[in-house]
Parts: sequence; structure tokens; C-alpha cells
Amino acid sequence: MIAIQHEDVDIGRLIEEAKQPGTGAVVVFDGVVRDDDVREMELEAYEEVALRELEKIAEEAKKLHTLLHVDIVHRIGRLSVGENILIIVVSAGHRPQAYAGSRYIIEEIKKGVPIWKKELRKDGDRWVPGEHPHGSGKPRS
Amino acid sequence: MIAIQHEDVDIGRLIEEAKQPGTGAVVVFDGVVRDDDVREMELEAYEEVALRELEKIAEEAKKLHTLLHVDIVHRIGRLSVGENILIIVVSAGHRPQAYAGSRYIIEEIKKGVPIWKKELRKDGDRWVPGEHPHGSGKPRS
Amino acid sequence: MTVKIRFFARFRELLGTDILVEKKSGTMLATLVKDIALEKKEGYDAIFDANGNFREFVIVMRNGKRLEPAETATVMVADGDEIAVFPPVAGG
Amino acid sequence: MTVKIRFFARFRELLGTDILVEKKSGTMLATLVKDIALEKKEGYDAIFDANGNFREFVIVMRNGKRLEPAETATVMVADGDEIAVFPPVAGG
Repeated sequence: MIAIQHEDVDIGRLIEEAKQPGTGAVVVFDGVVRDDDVREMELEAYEEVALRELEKIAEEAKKLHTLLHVDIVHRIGRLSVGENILIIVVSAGHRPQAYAGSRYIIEEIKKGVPIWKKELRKDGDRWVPGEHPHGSGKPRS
Repeated sequence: MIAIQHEDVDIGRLIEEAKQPGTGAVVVFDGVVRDDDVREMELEAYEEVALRELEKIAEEAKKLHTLLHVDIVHRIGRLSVGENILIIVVSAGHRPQAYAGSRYIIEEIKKGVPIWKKELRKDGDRWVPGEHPHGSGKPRS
Repeated sequence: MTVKIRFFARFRELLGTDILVEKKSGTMLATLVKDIALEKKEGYDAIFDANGNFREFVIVMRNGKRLEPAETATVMVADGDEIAVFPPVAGG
Repeated sequence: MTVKIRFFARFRELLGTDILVEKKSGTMLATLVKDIALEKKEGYDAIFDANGNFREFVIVMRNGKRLEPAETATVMVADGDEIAVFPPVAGG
């Protein structure tokens, strides 16, 4: 599944469904709201474009890293410390592809998918700046 | 948890428990019985030594990659295609450490933990040779 | 003709979003966004520099396709267009 | 004195495991393993080369600590020792 949604997802179930014929390795990345003086996080997406970008990234990752299955679930809305923000599940025949494919997906998401995070902090709210330097952080469309 | 056991484990629960204070990323590696003409896999361990090695690897990984939590569950006994063989769950503040720590653990396990796999194949049974070249594949103790 | 403008993140907080604008055809995209942004100085300053150009980090999309900064001054909006204006992304 | 020998994987299939051996003290580790392995030619050949040395890939542990191949010829086993002999590992 490729989704942008408010609801959390059952990672155990996604792992089972990722086990396509030929699977020898499943890698899961789970990005979590970190408690750097943050109470909650508010996430916002340009949903139609973000979903399209996630679908593209999943297809690219499959081709580039010979993945058998890809799930990407990016949550939006209000999330508390410890809650899942982004879940990526990939399967492959062997572990090098699974790790590389998983990493590829998260890095591409950070670079170019129109989603934003606002930290609701003890000392005031703050929009999280993109990780990517000036001139990047732009959807590739 | 660090364990060598017959039973499967609830990965979703391990992920939740891995979310120590400061966690921003959880990475899961799940090694699965692959259907290369294999019906089942039979796994065997030198249990006391293997468990001690897994505990050492977990401690090393924590130090080297600033991990907040590590689970390693290696299953033994008879496993069917698609079943989990090895589950590694790590958490860290940030994703580079989580990916690197997870990868470190699987590579160290492949190198030096006394566990063996026999494939029960359509064309006969076969002990899986270690991945590591001649002279490696030896516990470090 | 009617054009929809969507601001996101900080820009949304400053200027609102899903703003429907009635314009004469022939309006340039940058002009359209500027007119809306001018309604609130802080919003305008967040998006445009002192010369009235989009700030370098600002991303502009028309119907889901990104435009180069130079294009925004020369592209005319059309009836039914959706224009999105947002700061660098920070998902994941 | 009593020593326990544990073979694993292919060696276990050929020779069994958890074998308790009664020996005079002063027995060298390599000698002890050789005596047991000699009970089945296929098992012996899997572990020892034509010169009667451990094959290069064979791993030997005494009480959970790995021994270098050279040590196996000079280390004496002691009462209660657990000796493990196994092929390269393939877990994960």
C-alpha cells in the first residue's frame, strides 16, 4: 500500500503481506516522533502530489534495487511523541537490495515529497526545516 | 530481547518496545525462508555460545552506532518457506545510525555466530555453506 | 476565469489556502500569487523578496507540476488551474 | 575423567553429538576428537585431512572458546571439558 493517511497501520501485517514469492529479506523503516522537547507534531501534505510522488519513488526503488514489494505509509495530522510518522516496508530476495531499497525510499521522500512537519514544542511551535540544502527539497515533477 | 528460540515473535510489539526515549527511527530486518526450490529449512545452533555471541554483537552495535535498543531473535528448528528466521529490531535517534546498526548486526551474525541451516529441497537436502570465505565463519570467542 | 491557490505549511498559516480567485484571462502566474499575498504583509514577505521575485527556496506548482522561478513570470494561468505555493518539504 | 564432545550440523549428522568420553588425563584434544571420529570413516574424513590434521575450515571450541588449529594438538583436555567441533557457520 502507498498511502497518506491519519490512521496508524499494522506493521506486522504489512511484513506478512510483503513476503512475495522469492522473498529472503524484509526491511522496515519506521520514523517516529522524537521527544526533543516536542509535545506533539502536526503534519500536513499536498496530498494528491505527495501520493503521486510516493508512488513514483516506490516504482523507482523496485526497479533500481530489485525489490519484490514496497509499502509506504506517511501519516498526517496530529501525532504524539513515539507515534509512527512514516512506515516503509520493502522485500527483496537478498538483504543488500532490501537495505539499499529502503534507504533509497526514505532519502527520496526527504528530498522531494510535499509534506511538512510542525513541532508543537514546550517553548513554542516550529516548522521543521527541510533536511535538504538550499535549492533542494523540491518535488521532481 | 536477545534469543534463540523455536517460536516466532510479534514484530509489531518489538517495535513498540524499541521506542525508548529519544527514538526517531526504528529499523527492522526480517530474514525469511526463501523458496529457491526449498520446501523447508532446518536450523541448528550451538545455543549457549550463539546466544553469548548475539549478546556481544548487540552491545557492540549499541556502542558503535549509538543505538537506543536492540532485539535479536534467531529461530531454530523446522521452518517453512516465508517463515521468519531472524528478526533484528533496532532504534536510534536518527535514521543513519538505525540503518547502519541494523546492517552491522546482520553482517556480524553471518560472520561468526554458530548457527547452521539445512535446506530440505525438492532435489535433496543441503547444508547451506557459510557466506563468508574460507577462514572466516568462525566465532570470535 | 477561476483559479485556485493553495498555500502550504507556514505560507498557509500566513495566507490561508484553497483560495478561489476570479481573474481576467491573460494574468501571469506570479502576478496572481502576488495579488493574493499582498493581503498580508508577513505572508508576502515570506514568499517574495524585495524585488518582488519569488524567494529562491519557494516552490511553485501549476496543476501538480513544478515551475522554474523564471517561468512564473511568463506563464499565464488558465481557467480551472490549481496553483500551489510552498516552502521546502520536510516529510519523512 | 569425562569429556563431552559436541558436533554440529553435517558433523553431527555423521558422528552424533553430546558424546561423553572417559579418558585418562593427559589426552590431547586433537587425539580425543580423532578417536571418536574414527568410528565412522565419512565423519573422520569430513573433519581431518590426509595428514590427520583438522581441515582448515573446521572450528574447534573448548568450553565455548575457540582454539587455533595449532593449539588443538598441544592442549590437554580436563575433566568436565566440553569440546565442540563444527563447520563454518551459516546463520542469519
